[in-house]
Amino acid sequence: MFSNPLIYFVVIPVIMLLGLYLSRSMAHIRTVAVTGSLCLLGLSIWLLVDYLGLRAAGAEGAMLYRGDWTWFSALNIKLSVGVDGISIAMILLSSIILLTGSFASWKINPLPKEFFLWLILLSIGVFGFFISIDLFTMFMFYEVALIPMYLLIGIWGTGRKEYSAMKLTLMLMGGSAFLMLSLIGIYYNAGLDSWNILDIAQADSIPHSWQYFLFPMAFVGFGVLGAMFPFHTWSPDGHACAPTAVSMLHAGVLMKLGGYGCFRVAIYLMPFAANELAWIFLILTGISVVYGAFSACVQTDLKYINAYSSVSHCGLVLFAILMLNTTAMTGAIMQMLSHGLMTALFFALIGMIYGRTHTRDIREMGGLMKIMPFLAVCYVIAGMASLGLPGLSGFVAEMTIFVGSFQETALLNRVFTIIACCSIVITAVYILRVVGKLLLGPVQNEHHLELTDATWWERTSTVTLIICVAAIGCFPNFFESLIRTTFSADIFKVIGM
Amino acid sequence: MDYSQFLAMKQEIALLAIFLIVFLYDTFMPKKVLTGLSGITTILFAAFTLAGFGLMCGHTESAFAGMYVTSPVIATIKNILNVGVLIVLIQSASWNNSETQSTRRGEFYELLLVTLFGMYLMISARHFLLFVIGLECASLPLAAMVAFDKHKYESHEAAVKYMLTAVFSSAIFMMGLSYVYLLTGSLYFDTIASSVGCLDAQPLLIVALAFVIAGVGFKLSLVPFHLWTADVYQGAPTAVTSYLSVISKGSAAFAFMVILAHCFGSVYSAVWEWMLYGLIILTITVGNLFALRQNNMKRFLAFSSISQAGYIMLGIIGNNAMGMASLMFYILVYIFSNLAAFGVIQAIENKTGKLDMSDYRNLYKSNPHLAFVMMLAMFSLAGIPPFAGFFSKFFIFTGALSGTTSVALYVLVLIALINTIISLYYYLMVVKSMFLSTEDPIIETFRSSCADRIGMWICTAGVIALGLVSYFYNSILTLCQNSGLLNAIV
Amino acid sequence: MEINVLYYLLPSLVMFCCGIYGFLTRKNMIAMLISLELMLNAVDINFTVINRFIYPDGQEGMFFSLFAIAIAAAETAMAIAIIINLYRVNKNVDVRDANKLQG
Amino acid sequence: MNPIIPLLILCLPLLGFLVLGLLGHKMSHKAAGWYGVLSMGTTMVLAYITAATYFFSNDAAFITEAGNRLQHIIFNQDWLQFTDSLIIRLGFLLDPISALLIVVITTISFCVHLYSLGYMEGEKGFQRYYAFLQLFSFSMLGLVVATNIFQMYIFWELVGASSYLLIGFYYTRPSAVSASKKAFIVTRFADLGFLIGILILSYVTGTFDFTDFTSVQDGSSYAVALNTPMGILARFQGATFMGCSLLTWALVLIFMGGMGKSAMLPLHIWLPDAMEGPTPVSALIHAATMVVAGVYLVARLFPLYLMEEAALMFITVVGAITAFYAAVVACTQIDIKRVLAFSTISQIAFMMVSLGVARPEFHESLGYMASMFHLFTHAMFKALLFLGAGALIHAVHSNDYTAMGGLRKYMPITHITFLIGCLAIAGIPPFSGFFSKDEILSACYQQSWIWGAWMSMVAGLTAFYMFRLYYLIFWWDEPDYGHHKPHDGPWVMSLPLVFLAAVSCVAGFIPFGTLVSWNGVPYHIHIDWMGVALPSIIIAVAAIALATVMYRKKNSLPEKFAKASCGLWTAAHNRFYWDEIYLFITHKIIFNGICRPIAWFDRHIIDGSMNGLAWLAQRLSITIRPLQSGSVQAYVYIYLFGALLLGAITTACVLL
Repeated sequence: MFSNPLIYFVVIPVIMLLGLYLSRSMAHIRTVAVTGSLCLLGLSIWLLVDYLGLRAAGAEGAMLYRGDWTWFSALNIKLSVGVDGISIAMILLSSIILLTGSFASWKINPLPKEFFLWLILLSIGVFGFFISIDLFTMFMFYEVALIPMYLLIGIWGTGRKEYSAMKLTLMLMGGSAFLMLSLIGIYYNAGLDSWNILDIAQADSIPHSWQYFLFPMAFVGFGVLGAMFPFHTWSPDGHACAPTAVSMLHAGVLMKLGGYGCFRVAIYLMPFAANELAWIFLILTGISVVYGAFSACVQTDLKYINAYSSVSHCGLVLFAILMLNTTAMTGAIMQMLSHGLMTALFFALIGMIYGRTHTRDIREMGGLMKIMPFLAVCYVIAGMASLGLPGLSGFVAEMTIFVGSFQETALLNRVFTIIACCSIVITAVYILRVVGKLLLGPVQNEHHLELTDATWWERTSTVTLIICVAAIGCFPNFFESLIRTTFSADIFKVIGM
Repeated sequence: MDYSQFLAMKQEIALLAIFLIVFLYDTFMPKKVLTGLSGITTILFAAFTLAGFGLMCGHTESAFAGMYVTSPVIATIKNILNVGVLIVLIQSASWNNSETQSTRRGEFYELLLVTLFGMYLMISARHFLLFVIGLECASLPLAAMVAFDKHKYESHEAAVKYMLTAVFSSAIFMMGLSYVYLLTGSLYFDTIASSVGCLDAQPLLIVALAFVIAGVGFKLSLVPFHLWTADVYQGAPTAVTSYLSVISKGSAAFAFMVILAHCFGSVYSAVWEWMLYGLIILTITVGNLFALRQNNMKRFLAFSSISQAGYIMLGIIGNNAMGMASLMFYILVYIFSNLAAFGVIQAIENKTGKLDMSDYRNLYKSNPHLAFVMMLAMFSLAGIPPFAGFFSKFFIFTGALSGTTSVALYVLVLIALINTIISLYYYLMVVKSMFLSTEDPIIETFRSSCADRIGMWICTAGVIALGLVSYFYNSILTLCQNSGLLNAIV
Repeated sequence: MEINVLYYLLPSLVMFCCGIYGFLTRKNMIAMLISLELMLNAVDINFTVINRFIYPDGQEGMFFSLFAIAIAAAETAMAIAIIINLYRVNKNVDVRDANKLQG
Repeated sequence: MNPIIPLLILCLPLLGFLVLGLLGHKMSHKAAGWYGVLSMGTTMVLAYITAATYFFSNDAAFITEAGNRLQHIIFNQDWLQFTDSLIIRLGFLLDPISALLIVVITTISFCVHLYSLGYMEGEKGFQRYYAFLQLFSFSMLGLVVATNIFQMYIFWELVGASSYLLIGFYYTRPSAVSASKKAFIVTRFADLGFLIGILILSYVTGTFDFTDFTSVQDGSSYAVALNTPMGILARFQGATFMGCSLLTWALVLIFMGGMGKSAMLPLHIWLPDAMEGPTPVSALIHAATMVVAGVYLVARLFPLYLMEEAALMFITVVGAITAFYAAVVACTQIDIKRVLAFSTISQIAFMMVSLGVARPEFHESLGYMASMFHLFTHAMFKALLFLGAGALIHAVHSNDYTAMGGLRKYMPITHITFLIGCLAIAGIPPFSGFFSKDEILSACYQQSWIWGAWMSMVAGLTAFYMFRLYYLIFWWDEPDYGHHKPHDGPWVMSLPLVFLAAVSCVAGFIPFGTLVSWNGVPYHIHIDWMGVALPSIIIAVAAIALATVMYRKKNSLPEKFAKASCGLWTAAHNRFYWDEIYLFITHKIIFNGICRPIAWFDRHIIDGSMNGLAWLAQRLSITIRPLQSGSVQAYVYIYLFGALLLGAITTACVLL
């Protein structure tokens, strides 16, 4: 079991939990958190390199690094792991954000130990989810990732944190209620006595009548986490109240669980229904894209703006997935990566600004460029990434999605592609609005003049993220080919892609 | 008469032996050594529990012309209950050793053992006469236990309510039985099962079945037969409440399953599937809705246990081996989770007398370990992984849907799942008051007694390990799939 | 006139219903207990009659009645004890006063 | 050709941006400025080498035996693969217009870099300014050498962003911030059209590459992609949308992108505001280079446009209206940079019209060549005018001509060079503007006399408003300048002025037709003196004379004129209220009519319904509370009722 590298994505966080439990001082806690996340990052980079090496050497199979360990033998539930290009991209994203998140919560207060305990527990869920290919374990990890949010927001959050934490938890659990039913339905109706995604997809044996029933539930279930309209309202409140690292991890990684799940479970396993019912969700996600963007235009709280922008961007992910073609899906995955990094960057910066000014209301701030140039420049870069400036990650992802979506000839797809394209303008509006009000112009509040610029750990956090954002933006082909390794597998021929 | 048949009743006899020892000890030993009673009982019971595990690999035996049956599955459910009782015993030790209990210590143990004996009979009975005896044996002493807090008015009121409704319920139950007898001419489960198959769904049978379900549903506190639950749980001493909520409920659930699946298995889809369908929805929803606004922890857990009963019933409605195994597993997990919660409540109540959720505010600051155990219990009850509650919920749903293509059952499970959101809300309310509050804690820092801590450790270990370690569920399912009972069902 | 089984079962049902009625309407707990006895006795009659008239081969109904009588006695004893307990605190046996626990 | 030099042309500015952006704050102003100038200077030299090689080397890759110029891809690197055929590549396409443009861009950019050394001296953020200039130059160069339409789009966006950064350079000034925002958003909106156009085009043709769209086939003419011109048309046939063919839609939408960047009506509103940026930036971006990107885009896809009469017609109409509108507005502006801005809009509209009227059947698409010619000359003299305006502003610290007057005495170099610029734009021979404008006018006349007359009138207006500006600045009445008399800038500012003035004097004599033509076939310009040139000279001279009468000396004529115009003057002064219309649409309709309601809807309806569910549960919980009344008899009643109901309902269900 321990010869499989993937297992260590769960083992390392577990060791980190132990380490944290034994920690006695802030220094210990930081050491554990940073060392652990560095190990995870190193491991994921190694995995990336090794994976590409294996593929280059002609490794076949939809997933590599497969491992199966029977868990509940009676139900044939297994601890099955395996990764393809998409999972690797997501794992890489998660470890980067975990690392930067650890830096961003360098001075977390109160209860630092507990904070990191929950954060790491959350990351166990995230990593576990991405390496699993067994529906049950996947779902289990999915829920493991959800619940620490309640405490993380509730204890360390700001504002109406109790309300928001509760709303977020309940809505996400609501999604997972649908999801659980759908998973059980998939298991029984596939008739394979297997929870393994690959087996089920390969057999494609779920009766069509059942797919009509199970697909929407699975999609909605994951869609809630992916902030699909109209199930997105947890997102603004939740993000607004969450502490920095949690917002980063949640918007950066957790929301990606939704998109990934929609792709890996709903569409992968039930291609027939996906084809038949995609239009419903296309409409919903198309609305998400524009709706989130429009809503963001009038918000005054920085985190609300970003949360609505996440609704818009994550809507684009689901939107692209539903196009059911390779290009759009590649774009969706790139968008997940891109949005994950850039939104984490945003939230990190907002947290840092908030930590200094103690307000997130853009009407009360202004001219921060003069006061904290480093953070301000980073914010502008994040904004540029968000509005799709070439050279940063947002552009490649969005363009891949648009080009991919436009290859679908149905009128509905066309119309919604064009509507989704409109989001690039609206995004520009709200990003520039914030940049203009917050960073540029004269200094609004005299007291802000005494504030300081970023500290070294904050710089580490933001610079790492910016480098990643720029790397994707400048060398998209590398990531594109990584993701493409997935679609070249046989399994997609079954789906008809 | 062949007296060797009594040998089939090994667990019952051993239990009676313990009862006798406790009784004799309590009666004849000098006053000053009576404080050791709790220790002795617990140790004896622990030994008995351990020994009970040996029976799980036995084979099916019956006695008294088939009125009594024992099998590995039955031994298993009894062992599960034993474990629960053992924890209850450990947790009640400090309460029992307190000054107020000094004169009644023995009675508590004696009554408790007798009710457990009654539950054994309920589980093993394959004839309604034995079943009724077991039922009454399990409920009458409980009334006395509920009334145990002599100085508290609530205790008496709770006992009165319990008593009156229990007797009423058993009257209804027996009325139902008399109609079953009228229709089938026998009170043997086997005979009833075979005759009911030819009866079709007559109105009289349906009414009789409704009465039988009402009677057992009373013990399980299914809505609308549940109304006594909250009052009694609140009024009874906490040790009794925890006993009532897990052991009594667990045994009734299993017995209920035997009656429905075995006796009335042939009218499953015609009659009781739909009865249960409605009851489950009502039970889960109403229990949840009431739990939403409770402040008293015991009352809160009473309503939570009502809705949990609804989930347990999902194991029956599927009418298959997996449902049966899931039900047993659910009971096991439920015992651990609920007792963890009750352990904390009891520890706090013994030290401070505080019972309200609002008193628990910022408990994490003053008593982090208690708060942590409570949180685990709440998460487990709510079905959050990686705690055992998640697995039991998942398996109970899997069980309910196993082998079915009925969309109605999927809808039922969906309703149950949506209800988990409501339940998550109120479980999180407890967590919220313990962790999220920033005001100063009301409950001061204290050190709970050794026994309390052992109890909580056991529960915590169970809550974490029962799900993650697949051995438990696997072995239960294997047992169920091999059991004779199942053959009757399928 | 032939004595049909219904001639027994219907009165017993009436008795049962009377018991229920009494239970629901009496305010005195002792009276409620008496009503409960009425219900239990109706059950006993049912079992005996069914055994005697419909299934005369076995003895199950008779035995059940016997046990039920014993159980009823135990229940009454238990109930009386508890009611007396309550009486000590409340100084009456009015069921309407026993509703402090609610909600 | 060795790819190193073209690669360096792109990389040097990028490197400059990175170095100045990341390390700039550690450098002194001087070091940063000179680094920028040198970097750009080198780039310029390399660009000259490249262009010279292309035009004059007679390499078979660039020119056929018959003297037809070819498109040549120097390098083309895969950047992002969408599908098997749709691949974004980053490359370097060398053909007449790209070679022309890299020369223009690097020249102007170098001038601006040099000029800024003086103009921006001592400004806070000097290094940042140079970093942005470098970024802009990189993006603009990348745009013009694009080998495929998506590369163009990429750099198109980058150009927009760097323009945003430069307009908002004085970021503490609210007006600059809002101007930069406006510029970005308006062009973004236009880019949306561009993007959709690209999507349509690429979907149908399955390619992004320009060479696939427009390649030289038989040496005599450009042919459209995919074997035959008809091939692509056939694919579009049948697929219509709202009455127009897909090709029309694609081309019009792509042109929409051009309208945004080139500030065509109605997307012109950002350009006048963009003058909030430092004046050299206006010279570089908003006069000479970026704003002609739209023209370049149309020129680049010209063979495609040729297939759609409707699209060309659309371009012509838009261009003609814009040209007139901008010229009228320019006559009434007070801010000298705004006058120049509107003049830029008008001149670019000239180029657009010229492209719109170009047809192979008229003189081998004379309009195309004329447009490119005008692009070139206009870049030079408009940059000159802007830099001159910059020198004036630098001297008097105001943008308004009301603060100027009589400056000819104080700033002789600026005066002379500015005058040359004005003569050039007014179309007086032998200055460069005359030649290029003449070609445009004759192209218009060839299409239809209506266009010709219309554009001649606009040319007249041009001469009028430029000389109005000239007189108001350098003659008119002299205000009180106080102790610090205005004076010419330092040599770094004057040198570019002189250089550009020199170019403006001689550029008209370049045999442009032999270098640039729509299909690469060389072609000789001849000026139709009697038909076109002479009338237009007469019109220009008359307009100048009118301006002289009105503005040479301080008098009340202009005021009377304005009063007599029955509101026309005020309307023109207020730019015909376009900004107000936009403000109304964006604020009242989009912001208050869409965004706010959506946000409200989200908080109250969507979120409200989620909260409503919670409320409902709580409400239900309270509603059913009486069930738990505490009375045993009530409990039992419910129990009994429940049991009977359970039986009854089941019986009913089973039996019915």
